[in-house]
Amino acid sequence: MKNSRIIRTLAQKLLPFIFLFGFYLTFHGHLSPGGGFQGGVVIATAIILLTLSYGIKETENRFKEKHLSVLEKLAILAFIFLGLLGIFFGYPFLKNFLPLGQRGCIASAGLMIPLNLVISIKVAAGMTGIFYALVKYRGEI
Amino acid sequence: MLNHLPILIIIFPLSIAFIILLFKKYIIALSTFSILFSLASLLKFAPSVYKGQIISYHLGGWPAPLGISLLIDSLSFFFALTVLLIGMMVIIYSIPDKKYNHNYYFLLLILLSSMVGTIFTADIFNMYILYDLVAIATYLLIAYYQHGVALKASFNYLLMSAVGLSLFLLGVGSLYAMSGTLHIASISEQLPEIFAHNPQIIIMSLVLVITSMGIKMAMVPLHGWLPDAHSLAPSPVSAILSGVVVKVGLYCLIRLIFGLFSTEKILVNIASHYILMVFGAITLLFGAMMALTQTDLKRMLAYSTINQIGLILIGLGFNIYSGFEGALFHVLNHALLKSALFFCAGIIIIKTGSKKIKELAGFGKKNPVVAFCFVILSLGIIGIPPMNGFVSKFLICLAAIEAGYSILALVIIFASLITAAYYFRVIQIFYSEPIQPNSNLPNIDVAENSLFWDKYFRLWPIYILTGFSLMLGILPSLGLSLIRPAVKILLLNIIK
Amino acid sequence: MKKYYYIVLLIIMTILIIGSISPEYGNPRNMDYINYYLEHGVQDTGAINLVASIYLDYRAYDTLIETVVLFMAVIGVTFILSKGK
Amino acid sequence: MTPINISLLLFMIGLYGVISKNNLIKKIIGLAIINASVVLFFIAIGYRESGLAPIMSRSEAVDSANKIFVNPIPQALMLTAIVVSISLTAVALALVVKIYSKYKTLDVQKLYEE
Repeated sequence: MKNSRIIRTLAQKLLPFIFLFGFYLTFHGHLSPGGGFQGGVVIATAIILLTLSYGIKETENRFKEKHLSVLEKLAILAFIFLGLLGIFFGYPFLKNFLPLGQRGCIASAGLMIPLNLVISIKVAAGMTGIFYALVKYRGEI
Repeated sequence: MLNHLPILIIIFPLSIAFIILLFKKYIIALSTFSILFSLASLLKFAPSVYKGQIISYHLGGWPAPLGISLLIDSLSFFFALTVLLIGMMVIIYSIPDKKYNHNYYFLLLILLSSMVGTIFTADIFNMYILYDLVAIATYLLIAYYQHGVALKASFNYLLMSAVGLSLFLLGVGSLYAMSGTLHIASISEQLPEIFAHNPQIIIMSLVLVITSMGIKMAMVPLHGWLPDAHSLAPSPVSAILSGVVVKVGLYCLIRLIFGLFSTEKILVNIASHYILMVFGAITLLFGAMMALTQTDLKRMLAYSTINQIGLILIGLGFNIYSGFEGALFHVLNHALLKSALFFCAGIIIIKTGSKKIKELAGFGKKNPVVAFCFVILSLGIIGIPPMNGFVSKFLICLAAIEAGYSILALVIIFASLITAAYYFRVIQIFYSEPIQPNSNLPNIDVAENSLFWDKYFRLWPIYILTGFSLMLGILPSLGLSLIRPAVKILLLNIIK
Repeated sequence: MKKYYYIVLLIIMTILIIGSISPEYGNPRNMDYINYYLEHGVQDTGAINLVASIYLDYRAYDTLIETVVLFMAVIGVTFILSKGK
Repeated sequence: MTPINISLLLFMIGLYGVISKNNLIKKIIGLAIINASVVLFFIAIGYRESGLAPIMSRSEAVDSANKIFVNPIPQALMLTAIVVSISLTAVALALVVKIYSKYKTLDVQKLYEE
């Protein structure tokens, strides 16, 4: 697939906004519809757009597969650690022990924001991992 | 820290599995340590569970009907103990094989921790999600060797069990539609008045649960995936598949039928027990018949699993004390015997280089110890007196006569004769002279040189499991004392 | 020939399942648990979006298991597709 | 035809696709239809006449007592079920890609006749 110049420049310009939208969905997960999963998938589509426009080798050296898979495992261990954190304070597993903050603003839902962040990192790294595996197996793009 | 043990039993092997993937070092040490930790913390509950206490752990600090809660009573304690015991044996068995790298141990640890999670949860949607994790781990373990045949078997199993799990989700949805909660205890409280208002939705969700768990347990019309999946997987994987993964489906069925559907609504009770008995009998006979015609050793063992699952279903279907006791005792016996048999099959296939029963001639002479263990274990499966298989089969036949279905007792004895037929056929070939030096077929499992300390790590699980089965056979009161509190849980709802 | 058997079988299953699972359309019969979530959801978890509060706080264990399921899919795909063409 | 009946009908159509189609990819599509129908089934259970999305008002002042809200629990459960169905489809497609590279055919008849 010859990467035409239009797609490349467009992708280059659009990329930061897609990332921004992904982070918006993640951090407003508890305020508006959205959350960790949707934010992660949007960030993954940004990386996939990069692959479509610039080809696998370009994105490979920016988002190395090894780093992504390590990030994924760290994200899940962080999720479990957040749960275990509750146990250190004497609450049951996965208890929302952080202060609940003021209703309506971002820092308002205690443990849910870090959980959302961890999930979106995991989903973004996971979806790109699957995309890399499928692309590399076919080896076309 | 002590009162957080129920969740740590599940979470600790899960996190060790991810740490193994990250660091890829000390794989075997870490995995054995995590399973031993879970086993030890599970045994810590033994005294209180034996006294009949029910330990519940509310996740996230929310009371029962709101959040998810874990429930350890004697029934889940018994099943979790079998899971972790056989899991420990499988890990020891797969140590010497270098082909099993960090991915294998990761999948095995995830499989074990999600099975224990499925057993402990008291929330039907959580049971669905954890059962899905068990299923995905089994697909990947079956397809571990990437041979074309294993991929086909894994894909076939994936399709059937994905449909089964969607049926289960429909059942969960209809139960939620009627009761508003997902907690097993609070649903079963509301069941009588729902049943009065709208009986067919309760019966349909019962049917959905039985079909979906039937697929997972390989009840006869839904068993198509089991022979391929269990025979083409690597030997330790097929050991844990046949020994334990099938039992988790059985556990979910028992937990839902006797925990949720079996309120004093007699109609729902009797209908479900007839279904269990009829399908159990068909599974028993079908499994025995098909096992006779098999030429591949592992496929024969897989069909023998279907055969024994049918026996357990019959035992459950009688709805009386000795029926449950025999069935649950047979769950333990079958787990011990069948996984040891698959361990022996693994060694046999490596040593003789072929899976076909005909080419196993003269194996008895080459290494008499494994062949001798194979003989003892098959005696156990058939149900010959000194072995534990006899005790549980005898209890189930006793229950059959007690419950008035003496025909089923004859059916069980007839099926045991067929089981004896196809096991003795294999044993007879072991000790017969090899007709022609068996050609060195390209064995699928593993090359000879990739085994180190073969003597210790491959043979010890077989000895331990055979020893356990013999011990349970000679003094069955050991096993029965473990099972009696569990049976009280089952009968609690029915007598009430 | 086989296809007719499947069609007949599925029609019977459809009639059975639609005939039985058709509760009076709308919410579960007893609403007290749902009303609890709607009324106390914000105070307990501090989140405005109640769906997020349920799957991140009341049933966070589900979400943990489910991220592991997604991770298993990633491991599965990379593991199956990585061993050579 | 209430959405619940439509979702059950969709379930049977997906089941037909899984059972009777010979091509492996079509079986996976049937599986995806089944998962979609189960999601529709759950959301239809949580539906309420003229119910609003279960998102409360940002500030305490606007009292949300008089508003009718749709049941949030099935939506939260379906987030999990959708991700589960994605991972099932991903693993199934990876298996099919590998089966095709080994057997060069996707037809079930050729693959499974021994």
